[in-house]
Amino acid sequence: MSYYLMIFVGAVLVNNFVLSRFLGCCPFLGVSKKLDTALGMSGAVVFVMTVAAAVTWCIDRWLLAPHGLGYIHTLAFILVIASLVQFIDIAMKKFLPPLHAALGIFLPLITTNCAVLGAAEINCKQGSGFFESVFFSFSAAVGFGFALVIFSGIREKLAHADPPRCFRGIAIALVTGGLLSLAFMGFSGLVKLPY
Amino acid sequence: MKTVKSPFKFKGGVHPDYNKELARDKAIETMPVPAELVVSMSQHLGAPAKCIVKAGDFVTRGQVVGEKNGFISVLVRAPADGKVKSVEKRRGPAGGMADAVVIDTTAKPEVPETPENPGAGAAKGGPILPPLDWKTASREDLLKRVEEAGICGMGGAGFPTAVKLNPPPGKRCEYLILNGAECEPYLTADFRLMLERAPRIRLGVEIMRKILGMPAVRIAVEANKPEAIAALEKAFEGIEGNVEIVVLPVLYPQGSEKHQIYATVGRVVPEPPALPIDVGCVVENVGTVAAIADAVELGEPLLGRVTTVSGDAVAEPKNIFAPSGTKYSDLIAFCGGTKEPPAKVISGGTMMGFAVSSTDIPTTKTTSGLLLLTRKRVFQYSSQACINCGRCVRACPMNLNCAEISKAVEADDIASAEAMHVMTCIECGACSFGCPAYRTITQLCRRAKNSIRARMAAEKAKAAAAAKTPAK
Amino acid sequence: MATAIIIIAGVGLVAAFTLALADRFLSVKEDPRIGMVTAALPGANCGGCGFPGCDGYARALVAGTAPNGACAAGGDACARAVAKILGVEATATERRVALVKCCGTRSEAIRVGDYNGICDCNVAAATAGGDKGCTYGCLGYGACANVCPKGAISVRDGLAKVDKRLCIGCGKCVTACPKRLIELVPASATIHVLCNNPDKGPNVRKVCGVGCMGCHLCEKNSGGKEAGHFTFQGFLAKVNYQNPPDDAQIVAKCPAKCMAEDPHFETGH
Amino acid sequence: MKPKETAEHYILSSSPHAHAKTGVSRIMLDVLIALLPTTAAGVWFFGMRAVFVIATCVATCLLTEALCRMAMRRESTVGDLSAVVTGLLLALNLPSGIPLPMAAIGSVFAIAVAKQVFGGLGMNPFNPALAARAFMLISFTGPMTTWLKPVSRCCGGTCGAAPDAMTTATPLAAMKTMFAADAATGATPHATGAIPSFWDMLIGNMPGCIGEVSAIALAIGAAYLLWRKVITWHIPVAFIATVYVYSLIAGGAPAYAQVLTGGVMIGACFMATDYVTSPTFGKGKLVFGVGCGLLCMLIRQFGSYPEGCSFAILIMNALTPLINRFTQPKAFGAK
Repeated sequence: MSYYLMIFVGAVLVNNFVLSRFLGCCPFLGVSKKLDTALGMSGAVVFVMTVAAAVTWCIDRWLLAPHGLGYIHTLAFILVIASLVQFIDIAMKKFLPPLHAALGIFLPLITTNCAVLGAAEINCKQGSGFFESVFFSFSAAVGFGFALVIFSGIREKLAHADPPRCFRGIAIALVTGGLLSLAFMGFSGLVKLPY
Repeated sequence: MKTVKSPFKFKGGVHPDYNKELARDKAIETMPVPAELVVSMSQHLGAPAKCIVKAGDFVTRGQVVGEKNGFISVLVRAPADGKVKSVEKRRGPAGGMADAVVIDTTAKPEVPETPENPGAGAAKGGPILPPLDWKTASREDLLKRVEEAGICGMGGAGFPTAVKLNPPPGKRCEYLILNGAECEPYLTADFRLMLERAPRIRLGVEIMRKILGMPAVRIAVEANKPEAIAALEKAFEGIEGNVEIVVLPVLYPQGSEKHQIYATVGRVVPEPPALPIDVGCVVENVGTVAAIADAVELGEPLLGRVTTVSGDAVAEPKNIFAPSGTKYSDLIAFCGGTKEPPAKVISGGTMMGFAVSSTDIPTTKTTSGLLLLTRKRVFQYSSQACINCGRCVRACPMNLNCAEISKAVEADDIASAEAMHVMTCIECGACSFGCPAYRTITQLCRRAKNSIRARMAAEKAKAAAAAKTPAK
Repeated sequence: MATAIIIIAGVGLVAAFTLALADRFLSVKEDPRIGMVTAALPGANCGGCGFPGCDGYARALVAGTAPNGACAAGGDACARAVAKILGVEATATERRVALVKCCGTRSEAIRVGDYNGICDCNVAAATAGGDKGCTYGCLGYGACANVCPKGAISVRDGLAKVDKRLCIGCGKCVTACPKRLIELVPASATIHVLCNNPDKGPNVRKVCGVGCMGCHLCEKNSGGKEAGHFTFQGFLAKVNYQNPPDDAQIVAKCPAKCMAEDPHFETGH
Repeated sequence: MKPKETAEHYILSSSPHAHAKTGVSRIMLDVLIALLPTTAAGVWFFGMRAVFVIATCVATCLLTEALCRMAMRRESTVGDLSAVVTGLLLALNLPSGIPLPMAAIGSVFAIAVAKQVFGGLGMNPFNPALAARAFMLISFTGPMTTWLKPVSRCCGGTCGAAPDAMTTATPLAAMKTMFAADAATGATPHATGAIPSFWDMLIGNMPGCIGEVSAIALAIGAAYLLWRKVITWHIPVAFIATVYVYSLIAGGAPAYAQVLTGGVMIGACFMATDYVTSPTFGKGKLVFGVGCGLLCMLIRQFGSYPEGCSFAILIMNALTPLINRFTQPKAFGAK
């Protein structure tokens, strides 16, 4: 139990995917203008990352590893994740229209979210078990969502700010992201785990 | 009858410099009719009255010059005899243009009274309307008299009193609240009125009680007017029924309708479009109540009111009973002119009054004060950034997030301002008053409200048009 | 090596096959014309048509609940393209641009006070009617410029000016102006009356050096009343845009100097 | 041509026409006045060295502010004193032994990166002084964690004397180990000399940042701010109470020591109460204070930095917009 708690705290606070590992910066900057969309994106990422972790774990363990093909897992994962997201998009539209209405527009964006691939890669490298992998990916996604939601709060505030012309838009968002990352460095050492 | 302390305190509020000492000891003086009166058709809230006289007509004191034009409207009577010079669009204190009848009061009638031109003769003396005995008169008669007398709320908004006193079916007035708070700085008109005409107010209360079906009465007075409280206590001695004088703590905006209701009976008026009557309350200004007494007992319609002329630029601050339509310049002249050039002229109090661009503007039934301030009393707004100190949100009596609203409006984000309930803003100005960045918070709220109202009106018009043309 | 290729190819094939199946059996039907119409619209999302963005208008067009040609930004070409997709006749639209009917600059119009507040015409107008003596004139606080989706309006010398080339005629400025002095006029019209004050001449002169006094000279110089180039509202001349005048002489001959030949302002974008 | 005006020419503005006449610069001046006691205490304990650090930070902040505004072609805001406050707060959060160029770099970071790029006072999401401190802590870890012992006053040290060059560990580092070694040793921490006596902690006779050592001086300043109604009680009380309760539960060093050492006092009274970066509403302020206290103690107990106060406040700064959003009170009469 406490092991899983450590994984969770580690993935959310200490080694936050966005603020510490700098993964998934594109949606972090792209979909953080409004809190509502940030929440939608977070939900979608948590969903996709958890499912993707399960699928990639299976691919790695049962397809690649037996044939000693660890070196092509990046290639395989990209393929699998991209198709998986597409499939989820289509299936969700058919079977869960309300959920699709809420998360739908974010799904295509996740296809290229390196955080999904990153989580799969880390799991692969750690050689962790199935539940551990899935839980880690879930935690990492929650961490991603946490950072995204905080960031969207700040950006909503920044929308009413008046930075110099050359800093408007993404520039000021990057500065803010940097400062946020600086603040999160305070968590370093909180959990002593490889994750 | 008893005097009680206000049992409920609302959140927020501010303590501006009241500066009431300038005029509080000046007894009400009746001003002679000025040479020219500018009688606006839009002295009240709602549709402006329809002007029924034309240039060259002679009018007598009390003659109807503007007819009620719709449900929420009030008729307008000539405050003095004279000849109509012209009927033209004039700027009101709030900047809006409205038809106004310009009356030359020095002109003597030249034409005899004819059937075509009734009332062209000189004032006949005697009452304008037949006096009524309120005890025997029916409720409908009394209500009709309030309407005929052209009475609207004299606290500032000018809501037609006859409409207010006639709650829609299904709604009952349980409390009649008399607003004698006068929380606006400088103004002492209501204070003088309560002090000098307390028996009139009692009579008005008795009439209004009859019209409203004997509700309980709460007379709300701020604690900084002990003389007025004493006068009211004396006048209301021996009145039967549930009548209380509620002494409110000195706090701006104690005179706001919603906050007065809360402070006196602890009820909360829901968001607009809810009205006080939805929580069983009717709030009337003490001036309105006295006007009702005059209209019923003396047959004297509402032709003038007490206006406080004050400020550090006025030679001699005064409380003046002047005919509605007196130009500000005449009022100032009656106070001995200015001793210093004013930098700002305000119609009303300093917290909610309107700055005017000229002293050529006439008083109306709602002009409670005229303030002339010198440059050292005037401050400049700036567009500095909000430092989020929270003074505005602590001061806001409506519990709004003024800081965020103002920032949203500045960024043209009216939708989020609306989500933050900007429509409930009462524009009391408490937020701007305390803002250390001198931000225009109240103005920004007003701007948001205006554009939301405009959008709502456009939507309504669109819906009406869509309803008219059946879908193909 | 071969295993790697086979496995990757296999995974790819399985994925492709699954997606193909999903697309075949799980897809949700949507009218393809919506996408086509959206593509044909300019995509400025200005809302000038009254719908939330171009996509909203496209959906309404396909559903048949909106008239074609409401898009002023796209103009004729757009209406024709949409009509082609929908298979209906296009209604011809003339390009219209906004015109600010006031020429009372700071040096010409009288100011009656020092306005101290937010830079917004609506608030300024609610503050004693604004600081301009003329109650019909442009306050110059840019409420129109704020709502313009194209940035075509800028305030110069206390007066809003429209860049004709940028204006798409969406009409947002028309409703934003508290003085209601912006009008959409045909882009081809060149002669305009830049005044909105219907008061009598002396009253107009009191507040502005370039206000229309209703002297009817423009009407006389353009061929008299029968020619029908002008209409009058009170003491204010108005160009009849159904039949606009084109003789530049009448501008020069206007004694009030309230007329102008193509007053549209070019921001040099 | 001169604009035409009428003879009657008044100022036109929308209501209200009255103002409390307390400006931003007055508030900043109040903060500066409130910081005087702790500044004096810092100079008393760390000597001229502290004066140099303070002077460097304040001067650099003012200069950066002026230059930034010039570069942005906006009106100067030097007069509102906010840059002075930032400079002073940053200096008070630095060890007295910090090389002056580093202090200057931190000051430039505080004003330029943490404040002016966002558009100046009021727009910055993070407290500039704290952002600069965090930046310096990560960039110049060595100098930022080298503490000089206070000048020994009892031995007749004068103001001009160089501070004791001996570097030492702060009580915080000692207390960190105490979390783990709790109750193992029977001796009280004071007796073992690991942390200073209660009295020394109260007046500030211990190693630490220039302005954070003297709890009494900070409390006087905070009382002044409360009396002037510049700050409300919510954040300081919630912050300090959380730290106290947490350390009671977690054990280790005495709870009062956790409160009196490190940046808790200055953080709770001066840094966390920064208007711009803290929540607007009372409820939100309480949440903010509790969050600061919790994060601060978590980092103190488990993190790799001995002091978590500035990081805790920075993280709560980031959460402030969300806290504001969810603690917004109900409008009067709203459903």
